Amino acid sequence: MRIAKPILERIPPESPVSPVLWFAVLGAPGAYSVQLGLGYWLTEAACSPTGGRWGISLSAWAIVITALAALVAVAAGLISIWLYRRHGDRHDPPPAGRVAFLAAVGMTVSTLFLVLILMTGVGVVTFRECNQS
Amino acid sequence: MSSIPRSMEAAGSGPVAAVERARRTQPSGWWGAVLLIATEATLFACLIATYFYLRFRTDEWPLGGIEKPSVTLPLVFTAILVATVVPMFLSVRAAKAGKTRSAWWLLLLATAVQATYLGLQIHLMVDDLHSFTPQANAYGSIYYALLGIHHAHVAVGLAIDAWLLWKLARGITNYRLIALRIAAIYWYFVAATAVAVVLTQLYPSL
Amino acid sequence: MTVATPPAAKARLDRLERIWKESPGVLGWLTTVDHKRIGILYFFTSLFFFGAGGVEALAIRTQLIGPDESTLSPATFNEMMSTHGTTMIFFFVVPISLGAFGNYLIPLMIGARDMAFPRLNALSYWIFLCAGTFLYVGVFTGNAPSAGWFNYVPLASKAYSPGPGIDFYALSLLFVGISTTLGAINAIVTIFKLRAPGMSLNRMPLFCFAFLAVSFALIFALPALSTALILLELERLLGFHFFIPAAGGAPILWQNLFWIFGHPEVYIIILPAFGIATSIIPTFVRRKMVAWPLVALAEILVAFLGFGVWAHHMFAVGLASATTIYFAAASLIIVIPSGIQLFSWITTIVTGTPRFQTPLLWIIGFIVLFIMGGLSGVTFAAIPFDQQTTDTYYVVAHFHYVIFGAAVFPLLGGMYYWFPKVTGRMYHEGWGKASFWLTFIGTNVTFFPMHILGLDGMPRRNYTYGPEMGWTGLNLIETLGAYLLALGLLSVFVNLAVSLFKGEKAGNDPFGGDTLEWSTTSPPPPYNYAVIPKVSSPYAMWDTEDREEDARNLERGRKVLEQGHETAASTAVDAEWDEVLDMPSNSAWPPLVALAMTGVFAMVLLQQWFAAAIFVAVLLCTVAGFHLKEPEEA
Amino acid sequence: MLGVASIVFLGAVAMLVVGWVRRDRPGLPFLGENEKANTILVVLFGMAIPIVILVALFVISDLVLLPETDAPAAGSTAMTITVTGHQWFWQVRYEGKDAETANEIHIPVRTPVNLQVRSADVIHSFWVPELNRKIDTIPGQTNAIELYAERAGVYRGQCAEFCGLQHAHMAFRVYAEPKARFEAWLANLRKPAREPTTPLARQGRRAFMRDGCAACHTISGTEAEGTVGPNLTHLAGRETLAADTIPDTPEYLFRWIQNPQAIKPGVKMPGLGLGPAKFHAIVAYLTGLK
Repeated sequence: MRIAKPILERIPPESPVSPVLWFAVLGAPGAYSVQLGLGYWLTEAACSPTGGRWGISLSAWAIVITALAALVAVAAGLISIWLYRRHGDRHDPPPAGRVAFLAAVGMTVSTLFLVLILMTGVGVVTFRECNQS
Repeated sequence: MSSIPRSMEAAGSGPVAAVERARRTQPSGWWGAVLLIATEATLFACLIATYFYLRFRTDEWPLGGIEKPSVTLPLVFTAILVATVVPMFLSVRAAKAGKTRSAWWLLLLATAVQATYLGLQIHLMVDDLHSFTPQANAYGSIYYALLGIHHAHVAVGLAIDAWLLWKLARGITNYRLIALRIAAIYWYFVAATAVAVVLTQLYPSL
Repeated sequence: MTVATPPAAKARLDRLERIWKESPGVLGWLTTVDHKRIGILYFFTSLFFFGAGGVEALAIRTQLIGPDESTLSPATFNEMMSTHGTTMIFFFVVPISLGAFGNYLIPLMIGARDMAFPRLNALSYWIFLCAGTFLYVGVFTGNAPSAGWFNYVPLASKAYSPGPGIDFYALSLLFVGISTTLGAINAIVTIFKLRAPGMSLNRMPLFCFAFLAVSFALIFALPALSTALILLELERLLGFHFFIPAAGGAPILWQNLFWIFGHPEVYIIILPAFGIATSIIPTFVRRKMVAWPLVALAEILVAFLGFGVWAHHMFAVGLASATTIYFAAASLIIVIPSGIQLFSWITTIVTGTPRFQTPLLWIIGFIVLFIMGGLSGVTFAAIPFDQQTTDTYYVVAHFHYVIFGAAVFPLLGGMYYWFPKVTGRMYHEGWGKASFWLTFIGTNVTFFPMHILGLDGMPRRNYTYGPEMGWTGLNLIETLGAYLLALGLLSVFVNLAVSLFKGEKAGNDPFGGDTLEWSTTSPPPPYNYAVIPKVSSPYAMWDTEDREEDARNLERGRKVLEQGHETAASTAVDAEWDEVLDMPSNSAWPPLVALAMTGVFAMVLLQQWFAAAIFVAVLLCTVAGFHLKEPEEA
Repeated sequence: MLGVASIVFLGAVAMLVVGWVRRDRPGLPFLGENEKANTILVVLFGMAIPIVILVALFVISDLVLLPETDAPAAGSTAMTITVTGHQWFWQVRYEGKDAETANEIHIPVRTPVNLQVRSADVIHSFWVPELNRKIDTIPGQTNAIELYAERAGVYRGQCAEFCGLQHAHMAFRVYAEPKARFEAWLANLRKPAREPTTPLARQGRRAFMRDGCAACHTISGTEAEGTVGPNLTHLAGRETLAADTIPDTPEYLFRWIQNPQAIKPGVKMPGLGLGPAKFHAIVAYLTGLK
């Protein structure tokens, strides 16, 4: 029976990756994905031959989904700002440097996806439902 | 916890368990398996999306007067498959704790039930084939395509089980423990897809 | 490090050399698991397909040189244009970027000794080779696909394409998809697990961010294509119904599935180019990238947003307006990450002190062509404009600017840039510059007039046009441009081929590069690095103290890992050293598995179901054989 | 759009030129070496300004302009035409008028027409660049656009979605005419085919009905009721043959029916090999179908 031989001293373990940080980074893209996925399938269902029977109001749904998605994006953005303020420079050694890096990423991503979520929402509400163009 | 192990050299329950405890993040094999499952899961998502896409093209579903699927048996079978998640989980836990023998027996139990599930499923599918064929229309096609691809995944899982049973009978190594963990993750995934597939297929009757 | 090696270090190097030695000769190449050798195999194989696709392109342009030409019959023309697209996308750009550049460079850049799964890596290559051969067996037996590279049904259905051409297409793409998926998984795990201790996410080279993004995109995009192809083959070979309306199918289903894959694929094609650009620019500009975190983010973001834009290929099929809006909005926003990168490149060049050597020239050419292609791309998000220009030569112009200009230019620049690293010799600078200008001018002469023709209404995929349309002059210019372009590309490869034998010795670091690969010898030894390198920034090669520490570690025998095929594995996010892995050595199983798979696909194509089942059994045996030998028994 | 694009392109190239001019000096012109300024530059040009431009483009093109290409609401137009794409010609039916032709569409000028497009086989795309957007013809689905011509004239259209061997030769013409002329044309189209007047033409008619042509083509008022090829009831009134491939003159018509594969390789119409005499007779018959 062979034994696994140690070769080097280990560095002490560091703080675990926080879920808050990952929410800051992934919250807005996640919210957008849900908006796109749900919106696409609602349109498919509402505009199908059976759609009339189900009585899906695309505009109403779009407003609700867009509002929720935008809320998530705003929250993720604010958390990113908070994290960025708390954790100094991105050139610091990990984990502080990595947190600052990901927080900077979170701020950018949240802004971008907020714009996208609102554009999509406004666009969908503007149009006549199921009309071809 | 104070040294970096040469983990691949670990053989026998004690050292394997020690390496497993010392490891701070998942091993490469685990990542590989998770990514493979991610891509397979996307494949199932695409197939299920296809099902509903076809469904939304028409007023009548199932198409062409095919009977709505019966609910009870498929749900019972799926429940059986999902139940094998428990022995798989326990098998991994036993192996991690250095109890290779109980891990082997738990794996065998899971394999036996999974094989039975596949047998029953194929029996059910043959029954269905008597009432409608995949060539009948788009409903039949997507129905059998979903089922067939799910069955293929179960069959691959059984092949992995067989290989592991053979390997683990000859003792445990770090490599085999990782393989067992991967097999368990794979079966969790297959169980999840089984639920997704069966709910999709029973959708007209629900 | 090679200068005046102390005896202790020399002994260690010799020992590593012995441990990592592979079988000599052809057998060594067949059984190799060394990521560098596999990268080289990928390189030459995909280059061969580039040649094939190029010949097809020239045939297409020759047919279109004037009105009512008859160099090619309509049938041959359609086969040429379908095979050209399929070859270039699936068998050239993706394999050469992920397979050749990614394979060779990712482990070097992150300070690892191989990919995470070396035998799987070999398997990816052999599957790719078999799949490409599979497609070209079809082409050479007169069964080339002829329904275009996106293969719309019902044109590709049995009723309208009865021959086996489409089956060759569908099965070879399914087949190569396996290779690409495995390659992508391998790249991700390598980047996650094998980064040198200390290389946390915020210290990883941008090149690796790009390849990480590509690999993730592939993992989630390819299943959509596979689904489409499986459904198509079930329909064609077994009489299922998915796409024929009479049996409840939907032709648009194919388009949805195909473009859910197809648009991310465009970014999959271009992202490696971004990665190469962000490697070359800092070296020649002699400064770090401006806005580094934004660039890293942008690379990931492009891949992510690429999944939300697929229906902009389908604005003319009569979708509901509400649906089109989702995709128009995303198609606009996806410009932003490209904008960030573009201005980061430009600002870096402006604020640095650039040396305009050949590799940087290609990158500047890339930037110019990418702006052109990007700007014409934005216009497709304006739905009314899209509905006019889609399926015209305007689209052809746009995507050649993007996937030839923007994606292939950095690949060529990268060939020059890493040529000294891979071969140990320098390319010829004068010829390098000349080849760039030839190719750059050729590209613009070929593709720019296509914008005008498209706006003038010339539809793509027409095998000919009438003299009364007024398209003759521009088409003639395009064809001449294509010949010039071919000459330019030829001069690149002649330069490199001659330099391989006659070039000056290059040394470890001829350009003052910024990433780790320049710290090892040229060509690198089989084990890449004698010492697991120390990393404390994304520009590891410019951290001189770290490199000096590596040299001291070699003398003292610290972090050398010389007890077998060993490499360090780290935690995924902050890259702390977690374990030491034993890597597999030479294996004959990968090519055997690939051959068995070829048997399965060939029998499915021939509809020999019993033989196919036998090959499945053989395949299972080879896969079992693949796993027979465990690392600890090595 | 072109203006904005040119500014972006030239601006970026100008910055590259600045980079070349200042290749030996680090830092920005005027601002010098200032990492913060560099990042701000990237955020400004790479994010902030593009977002403004893109949102503007979105509002203008996709919210304001897009409804102009909307499919017409049912019953909102005076007339409905159904166009069906075939490999490789266009079938044109005037709904409710019992009139059919091929590869040419006559419409009254300054009158919105509801155009319903369908496909008989694979996907084609109906496109008259000067009149409206593209609209794909999808099997199993009916799409609609509005066809509206402000000025009288002939507008060329063509298939824009790759549809097989002769995708290149699948064009058509739209004739926008003053109302009276259009009505006269339509009245003629609704009539059954003219009877042949010369012995040669009568002979041609017999050959047409007996020797295979009638299996694929319809000539209303006769026993020819094939639906594979275009309707030939008023063939002589058209200006082109084989989906705008060759002019509709007796010489071309003769060459065409004698050996269609030489003119449009792969076309579904076979050369029947009837010999020159019969072909001349058929040409005489067809040229009488005004």
